[in-house]
Amino acid sequence: MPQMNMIQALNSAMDVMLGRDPSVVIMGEDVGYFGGVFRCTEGLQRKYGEHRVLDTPIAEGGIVATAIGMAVNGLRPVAEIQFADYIYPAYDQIVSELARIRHRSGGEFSAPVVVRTPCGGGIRGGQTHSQSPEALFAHICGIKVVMPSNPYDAKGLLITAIEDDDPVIFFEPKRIYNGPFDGDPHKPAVPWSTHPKGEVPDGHYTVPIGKAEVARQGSELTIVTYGTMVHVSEAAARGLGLDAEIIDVRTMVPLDTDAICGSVARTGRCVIVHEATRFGGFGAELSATIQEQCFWNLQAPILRVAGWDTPYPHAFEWEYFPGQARVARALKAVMEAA
Amino acid sequence: MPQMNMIQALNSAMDVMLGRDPSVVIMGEDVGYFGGVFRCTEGLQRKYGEHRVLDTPIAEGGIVATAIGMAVNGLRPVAEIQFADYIYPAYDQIVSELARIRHRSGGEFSAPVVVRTPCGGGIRGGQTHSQSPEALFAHICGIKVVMPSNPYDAKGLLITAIEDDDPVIFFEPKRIYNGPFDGDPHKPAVPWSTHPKGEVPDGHYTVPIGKAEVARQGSELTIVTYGTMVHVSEAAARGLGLDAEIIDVRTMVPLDTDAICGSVARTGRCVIVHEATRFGGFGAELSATIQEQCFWNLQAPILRVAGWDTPYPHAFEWEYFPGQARVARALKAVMEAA
Amino acid sequence: MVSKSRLHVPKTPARPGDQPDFSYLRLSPAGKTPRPDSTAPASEIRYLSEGLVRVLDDAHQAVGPWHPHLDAKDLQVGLRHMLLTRVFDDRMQRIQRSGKISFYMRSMGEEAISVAMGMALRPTDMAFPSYRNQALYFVRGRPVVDLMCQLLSNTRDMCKGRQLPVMYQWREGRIFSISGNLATQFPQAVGWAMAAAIKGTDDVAVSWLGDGSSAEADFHHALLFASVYQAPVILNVVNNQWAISTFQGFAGGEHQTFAARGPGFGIAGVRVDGNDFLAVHAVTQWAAERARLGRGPTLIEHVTYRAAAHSTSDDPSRYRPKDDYERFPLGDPVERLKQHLIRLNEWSEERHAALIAELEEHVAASWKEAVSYGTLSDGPRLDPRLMFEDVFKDMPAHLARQEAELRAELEQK
Amino acid sequence: MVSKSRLHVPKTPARPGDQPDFSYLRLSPAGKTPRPDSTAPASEIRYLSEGLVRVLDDAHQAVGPWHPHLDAKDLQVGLRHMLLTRVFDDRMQRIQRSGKISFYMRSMGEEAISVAMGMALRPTDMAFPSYRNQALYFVRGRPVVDLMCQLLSNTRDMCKGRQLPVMYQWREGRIFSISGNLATQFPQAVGWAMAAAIKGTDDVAVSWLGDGSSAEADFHHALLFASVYQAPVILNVVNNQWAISTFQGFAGGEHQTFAARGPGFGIAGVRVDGNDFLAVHAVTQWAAERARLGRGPTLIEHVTYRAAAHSTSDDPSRYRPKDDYERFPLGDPVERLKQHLIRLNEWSEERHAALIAELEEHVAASWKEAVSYGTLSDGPRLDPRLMFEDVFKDMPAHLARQEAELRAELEQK
Ligand SMILES: Cc1ncc(C[n+]2csc(CCOP(=O)(O)OP(=O)(O)O)c2C)c(N)n1
Ligand SMILES: Cc1ncc(C[n+]2csc(CCOP(=O)(O)OP(=O)(O)O)c2C)c(N)n1
Ligand SMILES: [Mg+2]
Ligand SMILES: [Mg+2]
Repeated sequence: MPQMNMIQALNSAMDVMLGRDPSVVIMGEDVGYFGGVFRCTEGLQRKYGEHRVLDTPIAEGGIVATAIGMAVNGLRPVAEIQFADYIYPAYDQIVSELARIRHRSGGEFSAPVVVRTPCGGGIRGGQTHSQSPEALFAHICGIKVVMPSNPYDAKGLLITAIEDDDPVIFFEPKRIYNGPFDGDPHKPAVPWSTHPKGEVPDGHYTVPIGKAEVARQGSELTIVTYGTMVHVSEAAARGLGLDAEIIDVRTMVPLDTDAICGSVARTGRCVIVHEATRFGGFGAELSATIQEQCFWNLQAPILRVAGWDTPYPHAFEWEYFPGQARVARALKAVMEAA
Repeated sequence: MPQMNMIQALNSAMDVMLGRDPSVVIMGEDVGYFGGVFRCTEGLQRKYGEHRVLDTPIAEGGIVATAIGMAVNGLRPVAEIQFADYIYPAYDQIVSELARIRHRSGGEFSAPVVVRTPCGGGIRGGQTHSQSPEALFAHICGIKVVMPSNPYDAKGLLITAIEDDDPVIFFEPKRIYNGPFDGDPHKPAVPWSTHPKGEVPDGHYTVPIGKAEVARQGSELTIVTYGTMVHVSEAAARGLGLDAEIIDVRTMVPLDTDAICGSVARTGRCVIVHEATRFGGFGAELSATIQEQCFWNLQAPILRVAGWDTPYPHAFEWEYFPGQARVARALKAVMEAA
Repeated sequence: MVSKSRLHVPKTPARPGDQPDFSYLRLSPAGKTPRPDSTAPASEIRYLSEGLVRVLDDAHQAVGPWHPHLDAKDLQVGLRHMLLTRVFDDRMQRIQRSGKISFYMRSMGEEAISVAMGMALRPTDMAFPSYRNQALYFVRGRPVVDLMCQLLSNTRDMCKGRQLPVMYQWREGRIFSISGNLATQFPQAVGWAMAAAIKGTDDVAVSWLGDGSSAEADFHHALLFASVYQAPVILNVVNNQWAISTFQGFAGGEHQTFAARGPGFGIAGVRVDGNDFLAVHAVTQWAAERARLGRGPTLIEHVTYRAAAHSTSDDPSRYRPKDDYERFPLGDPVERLKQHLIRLNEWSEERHAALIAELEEHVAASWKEAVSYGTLSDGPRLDPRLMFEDVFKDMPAHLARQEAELRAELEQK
Repeated sequence: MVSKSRLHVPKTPARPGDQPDFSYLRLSPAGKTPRPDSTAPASEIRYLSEGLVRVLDDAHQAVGPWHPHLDAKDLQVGLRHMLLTRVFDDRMQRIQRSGKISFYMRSMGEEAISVAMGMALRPTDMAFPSYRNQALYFVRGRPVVDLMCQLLSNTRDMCKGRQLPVMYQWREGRIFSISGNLATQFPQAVGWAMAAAIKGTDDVAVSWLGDGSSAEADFHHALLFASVYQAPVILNVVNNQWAISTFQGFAGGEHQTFAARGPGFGIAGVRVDGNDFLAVHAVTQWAAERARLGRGPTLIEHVTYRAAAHSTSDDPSRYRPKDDYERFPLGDPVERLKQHLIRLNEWSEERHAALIAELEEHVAASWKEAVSYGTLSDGPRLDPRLMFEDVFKDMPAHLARQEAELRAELEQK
């Protein structure tokens, strides 16, 4: 089986889909000749031509708007927003248009657009290259929201997203583009080739949207998390020697409530971990849902571990980042509660 | 004491502040000569001139951006976005700029802008004149988020917002502009003059940002709510003969966690009610926070009553709206749980 | 501080009580603006964006190089569509007043734009309309009753009860769904046109927005992407002088025409008398040919006047002179085409009156049929649970749960 | 499907391995473009937006009506600021490579723009810069060491450790904070200018963005609001031909100049040789006078070239010819001003070399001082809890709780 990092896996997904489906087009800032600032689209324009892999003006709102128009005309655009921090100029077109077209038109029109965008911090990007805005999309009805935590899922989910007839916002945690990251910036970088999920088939396969995955089975408590934090959470639980069950949410919308609540109902304890700011973050929805469904099983309050409610600060990146220590504190608190 | 509806109260707040502080300016679509499509700025341009009450182009992003520039130059702009559904074109300027300027500039610059915008449904407005997007702002650190439920608070909070040195997003539930609304559209309209909170002083006074209010004292359970839903919740509890404590959140950010959790800790039961779509809504944050702090006091799961996770449909407005029946079901469920 | 303000505030020419004043409108006589070849480079035809293309002169004759030489039959069809639109609008307005529909928006005074453009385009060209292009539906053959069912949100509502009145769509007729959010359709049309080019068809996309809406970012994105990729699209600014209460000067019309935004991006810009059916038709043909020949986009500004209130929620007597429209120098598009046809001996007052009577009857009969499918308050009704469909193609579990909750709620009643 | 595509895709003139090709640049000789009165109506001076204002000719002489007739002293000061900027940039670039700072962006090739404009403006005029206007800080007198402390996020960092390197701000010096989000500052500058007008001062706001950034909605909002309210603002597009890997044709520069967007809104547009210190100075004076006289905004396009990589994260040899800059027909701004001064007998190679040596020493000494206040990895460090301050003016309870949590976390270590 080939080894791929997440960038290669995403590239492979687009390559496969460009090859299979002539209606697929790739568009975005610097994605064409250059292959993207993170190299996710490298080589695709050379292979498929500049009419299927389009460099665009720097206008996120225009990118999404024209992608919608293309989709209405039968194409399947995959639009890259260079950083998730720069998705807001496209917010109106996503919220008021992309998410609504099927519903408001009585089902007559639809716009199967995929919006790919790198998110998350830990790369010394400061406040405008580190954000995790998934909650701002999960609250919007009519779009699916996805965030993979490894190369295998990244490719399978991106193919599913491109084939999906609904619009999908596809977040890519850039801190783990090149390898899993356990939250310790001082350790040498680990490549994906050392990780089982770095084995990625060359051809077409899918990973379903709407299904969470048990990243690690366990019985003592449930950690519900996604993206980079799957790896940090695993390390934190390992560090404490806890038999934690780790649920990788993978899809925020539609949420796999059954898998999540099933696990918490069994373990009776739950910690939610994400990198986004805490207040009103996606962890709130997870917590509220789990509490509603698992109230009688809970043996301790559900705790959330998240980024602080401040912008992501350049100099204090590792004090900001919800690393192993912060996760471990919550795990201990939940285990000790009685 | 004068009687005012919410429109008059808001108008009075702006009138008072235009009169007191020469740096206050009002701006927005149709707010000048015409006095606003909801008449909130009626008469202000005539009184203060077209250099302090500005009609603007239809460009919400431009309105907020220029308001920021004005604020940086010492003015205190109060910008109206005609409907909250149309705030998204300004989302980037609000999230990336307005909310961040003080922090990113080490405190050197700040932009005390107030963005007023009517929200909520129940006026046959269909999917683009009915939205309640408060959660999309509450998750953003660096802006305060306010939603009054009556004329007295509306005026006092708006004056506080204009005097505040931080930016404030000020949501006005338009369904209760003219009178409190208990959720029953078939009953004759009730004017604010019949309500104690319709008594509004003429001059300057403030209501603090960051403080919730106990709209009704009670002991059997706590309803945490805001805006129009305060009145619907009161009616629902009354209908069931429940001795409910009703907390009017008033300020989403900063949230008055003490008041909310203090009440739930006492009653042991909690229902959260808002009109916005449920998934990832502000109710999720309320639920998560209450669960964390009141876990050991809770005698039943916290339930959320909210708009369905669909666009607000024109023909099914009252099936969509979380009215008394839906609230009552949740109240009963929480009271019966054991 | 105030007294010293040096801020320029655009002047609104006339407010209630004032004499109407249209001296700000840069007009020119019919027939005077040259007609360049449709392949002319944008840089050589800038005069089109600051001039005014007109065909019908004050004596109701068609003159000059833009004269499209249409058959009288076609003109009669155009007149019919315009009149149907007006009759329909009037009736719906009155019905809204009676409370049977919640909201309505007329296009009175602007009918020539949608009708002439609709007729000059091909049926395969894709329209991304604003809320004042209802006439397109008539041109493309949608029965009146279908629009009424949308207005009523009844059991035959094409939007399945989800949208505010006037937010029609028609996939088969190639007319896109309307958003309540202004201007969003403009860059979408450009994307549609880009896709047409990528697919190698010669279909054209067409979109419309108002003078006020041209202030939105989407307007900029549309022009920019259209310019960069030379998309086969016709972008229209319907400058009806008002955006609710706000004069077009506040949208940037004081110092420059809206059509001139085009040349600013290297795009052909054309300013046309929007109340002149022939001129609009001719300009549309020109722009469509240009697009199909691969010469890129055109921005058209239609100079017209919003004769009616903004919507049924609006009362224009609060912000402009009551007799403003009567003094509008470009007249009324229906009247002008009618007089032109009469002048051609292809029409008469009698035929006109008979046509109106026929259309009124048709609209009345259609209304009768429409209400038989239900209204907002009476008669058969769509299942409210429809609101959970089409949020996604397949209903996810959380919506199925909410649907079940609603079912329980409704059964309890 | 693909083979039939009719979509126009802008051509990039030269890619790695190609001969540099600047034939697309519309140039004109120095001294040829007339200089209208600064109060001339925008409609009468459109030629400025498609021509090219140049003062320094190929023989390094100042010629023509835009010659600003500056004192040699001022020119020397300008040269000094430009050289300091270049020396500073080079040094910071090398330091980034060594890992001491996380990121850097040079302005090489574009120094004349910030320096000449900074000098032509008043200190009370407010700047809303992009990330390539660092020279403004030197013109307005901010010590080099202060910028270095920002780059290091150290204990004297004006941003308190919160921002990526180069995102300086200076309230006292009237230079606004930089956003990572492109173009947002443009309409903010217009708002600032509107407030200046409302307050009745004659201060001017000035903002800059890149050719690529002009595609953003904020560019449109800036032009529109500036036009509507005739705001006293100078809006600058620094057209350095590239936006990271993307040629300016993709920002709409293929069919029309960027300056021409101005006349599209009825705003004065001026295209200037951005590598010509004298021309930039003259155009700025003209635009500032225009603004102060209440004649409204000016959009200036500076034709220049991004000689360096986009940032330290970029490698331009992947997307453009290695020797592109050497062939750029407008030359290098430092070299051109130097030669002009030499020609005036006000400068020499020796003085030039000595100045560079002096500046290098100054920069080196400043660096030494800067690192003594800490670096990202060593030495004194700001208290991380600073991140909780300035989110709001007063810290709300939830942030105080989080601050306490972090304190506990740090103490545990
Ligand atoms: C994004 C957005 N902002 C504001 C509104 C409210 N609104 C609806 S119509 C209108 C005026 C539009 O004027 P114009 O574009 O000139 O079109 P006209 O009504 O004259 O045809 C406004 C402000 C809206 N629907 N969408
Ligand atoms: C809203 C937004 N989108 C994308 C980016 C990523 N980005 C940073 S710089 C840049 C290129 C800007 O090019 P240009 O405006 O020409 O400025 P230059 O770098 O040439 O000075 C891009 C795409 C961003 N910072 N902000
Ligand atoms: Mg209009
Ligand atoms: Mg550039």
